[in-house]
Amino acid sequence: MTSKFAVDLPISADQPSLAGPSGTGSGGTRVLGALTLVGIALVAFLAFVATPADSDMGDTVRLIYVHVPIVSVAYLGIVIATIGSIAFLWKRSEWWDLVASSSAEVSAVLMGLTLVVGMIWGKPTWGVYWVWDARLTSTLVLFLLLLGYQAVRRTSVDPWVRGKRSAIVGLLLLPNVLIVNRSVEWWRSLHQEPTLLRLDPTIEGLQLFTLVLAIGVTALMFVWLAVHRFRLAWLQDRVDRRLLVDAIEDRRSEVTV
Amino acid sequence: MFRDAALVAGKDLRIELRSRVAINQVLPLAVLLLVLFAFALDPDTGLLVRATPGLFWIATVLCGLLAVQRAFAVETADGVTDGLRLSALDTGGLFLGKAAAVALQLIVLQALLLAGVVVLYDAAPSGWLMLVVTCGTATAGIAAAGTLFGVLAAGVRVRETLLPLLLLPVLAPVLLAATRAFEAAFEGRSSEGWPWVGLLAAFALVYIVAGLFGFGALLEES
Amino acid sequence: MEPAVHLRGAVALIGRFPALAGVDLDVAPGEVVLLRGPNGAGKTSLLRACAGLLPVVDGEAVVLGQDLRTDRVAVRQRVGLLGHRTALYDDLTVGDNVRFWTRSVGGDEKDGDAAMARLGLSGRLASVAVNRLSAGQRRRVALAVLIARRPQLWLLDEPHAGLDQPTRDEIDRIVGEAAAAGATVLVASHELDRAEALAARSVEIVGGHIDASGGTGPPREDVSRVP
Amino acid sequence: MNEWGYVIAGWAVSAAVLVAYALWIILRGRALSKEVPPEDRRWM
Repeated sequence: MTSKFAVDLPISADQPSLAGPSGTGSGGTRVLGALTLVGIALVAFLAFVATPADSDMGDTVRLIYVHVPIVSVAYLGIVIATIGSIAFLWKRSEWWDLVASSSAEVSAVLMGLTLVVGMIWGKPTWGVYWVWDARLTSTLVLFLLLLGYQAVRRTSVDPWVRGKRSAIVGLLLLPNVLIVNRSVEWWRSLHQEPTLLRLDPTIEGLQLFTLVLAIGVTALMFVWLAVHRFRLAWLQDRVDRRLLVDAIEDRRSEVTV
Repeated sequence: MFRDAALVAGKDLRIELRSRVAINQVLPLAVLLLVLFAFALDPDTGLLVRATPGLFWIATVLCGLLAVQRAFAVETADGVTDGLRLSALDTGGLFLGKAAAVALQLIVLQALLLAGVVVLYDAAPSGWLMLVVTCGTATAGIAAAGTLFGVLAAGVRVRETLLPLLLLPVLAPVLLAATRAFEAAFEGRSSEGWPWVGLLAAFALVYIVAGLFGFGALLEES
Repeated sequence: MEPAVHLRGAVALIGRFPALAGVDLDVAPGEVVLLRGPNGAGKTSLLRACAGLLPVVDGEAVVLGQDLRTDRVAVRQRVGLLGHRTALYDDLTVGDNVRFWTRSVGGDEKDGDAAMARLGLSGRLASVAVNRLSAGQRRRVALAVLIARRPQLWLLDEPHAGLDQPTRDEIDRIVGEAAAAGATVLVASHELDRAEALAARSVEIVGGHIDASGGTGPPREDVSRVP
Repeated sequence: MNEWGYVIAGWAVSAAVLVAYALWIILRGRALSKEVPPEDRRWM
């Protein structure tokens, strides 16, 4: 511990008004969080009570209101991760590195969730948990790509090295998504499988409204999660930087034996 | 850039010729894979012949992974990476040279694998133009992506596990596309294969461009 | 005159470890400076930082007129680093290694051949794979590569370690000639009596910085040349 | 399990995963905030 910071810490405890927030929350994110919670409650009400069962899918249509928004927003996160990676290579700022990594991590969670919910939905619909459906397959491959990105981020403690490595993997995420989706779609369409699934059933009216609303609410939730994840990573880097200042002091105080 | 690429590719191929790792270990492994596939899929039911294109490309991708690992094991031993960084070699040329050396080894391997499936699986390839073009574009993509992620993983302690985790999902579409193109060629429906070849070419292009620009930054940190 | 090496409060990290924790050092062109200090003090890191390999993240760092903070790549072709590791391809022959590395800096293969001849590597040894050489022979090959690069700044990390007497003498002669021709030399060494004969000035490194009290010799200005 | 069972399961898994993830972020953020001086955490 160096004296430089030891002085500041008690002040932050005594005078919370001067001390800034005690966590990753802020006024903005609290409003956002509240909106998201209200939105989720509204979607849940619409999904379970207000909307009827689908004529094709029966009650399982109610899972669509979770599944489709989550996977859509996961793709949005990949787009943001790629943009953040390109911006990092261009601007070379920690800010963009953390934008990319936070979005990618939230996306990875959502992709994983998509797989689980997709399988839960598949069982009553197809009778099995997994079929080699184009969308399910490409989601799996994308999930693995995102895990690879996360693994790259853990390969270095140096923010600059970490940023460069992951930015190059990150900027290839979007091209990979396009190539994977294209190839898997062609693959399945070649085999002329019977239409097991119409993920775009002709939903309309209140069902359509519920779906659109759910996508919007999930996007809000994504922003909330990504902003908090960003701030967490930011704090982690500050902590690392302080440890580094101490380490340099320690090293300089080594003397000739 | 191309002069440097030729220098590096020549050096890598010379190392492979002298060390004989590719010839003594990777090629036998490819043959071994063909034998193991035959054990796993009963040869009498015709399953093996139908699965031949897929097995061919699985063997190619796995051996490609080994070739990339080998290509960067050579560069990380004994501080050689520092030597490369202290050189005046163009990093784009370095990337092209290493990728070209990997690609050439893979082409030789594929020729052997093709002979292998004809002899061992009684496969009857046809549509040679399609086969050759598919091998060319798929190999370019595998070598380019492998070289890019290879240099990334080279600087990392956990490289043996990181490289497959990064590379194999990325190569999944290549495996898929090359297999479909081969199936089309084998069954004499070459015209159905061309969209897949286009996909392979797009993939190769993306990774060659990414490698030309990204290789230097990654070499810096490895 | 503008110094060949100018470091002011230079900090360099290996991971999160501050290998250099604020180094102040000025070396004039043509000067030969000995770096002393215990193991782990930062001698090797200092040489790697001057070679543009280890990024300097804080302070001033100018080597051969190039600012390492803004562009540490430009200086690399102009320095020669002889490290603990020899940076040779195990499976290639001595001749192939020297020729490849000479060409890798845009040099002429003839320079490589001449360097090999000087270090007694041009006969039968030239066609032997490097992995069959002894440690001392490997370092001679590395030295040949170094000479063929014609560096303006020589960074030698324990150059005498593991070598026989004639080769050590040869190294001293080579370094002397390079310095006489105007090249700057930094030597990190444990073998003080030997290295002190080579260098006009020595500095003591400890804990990732230069110990101001520990050096010897004039803090230069007048360029010292050692025959 | 009837269709409603799967529907409930899907919603429950989603809620559980997202709540757990959000909680992890918040708690970890609070812990780290204690180690960082306030001028480094003035959020927009």
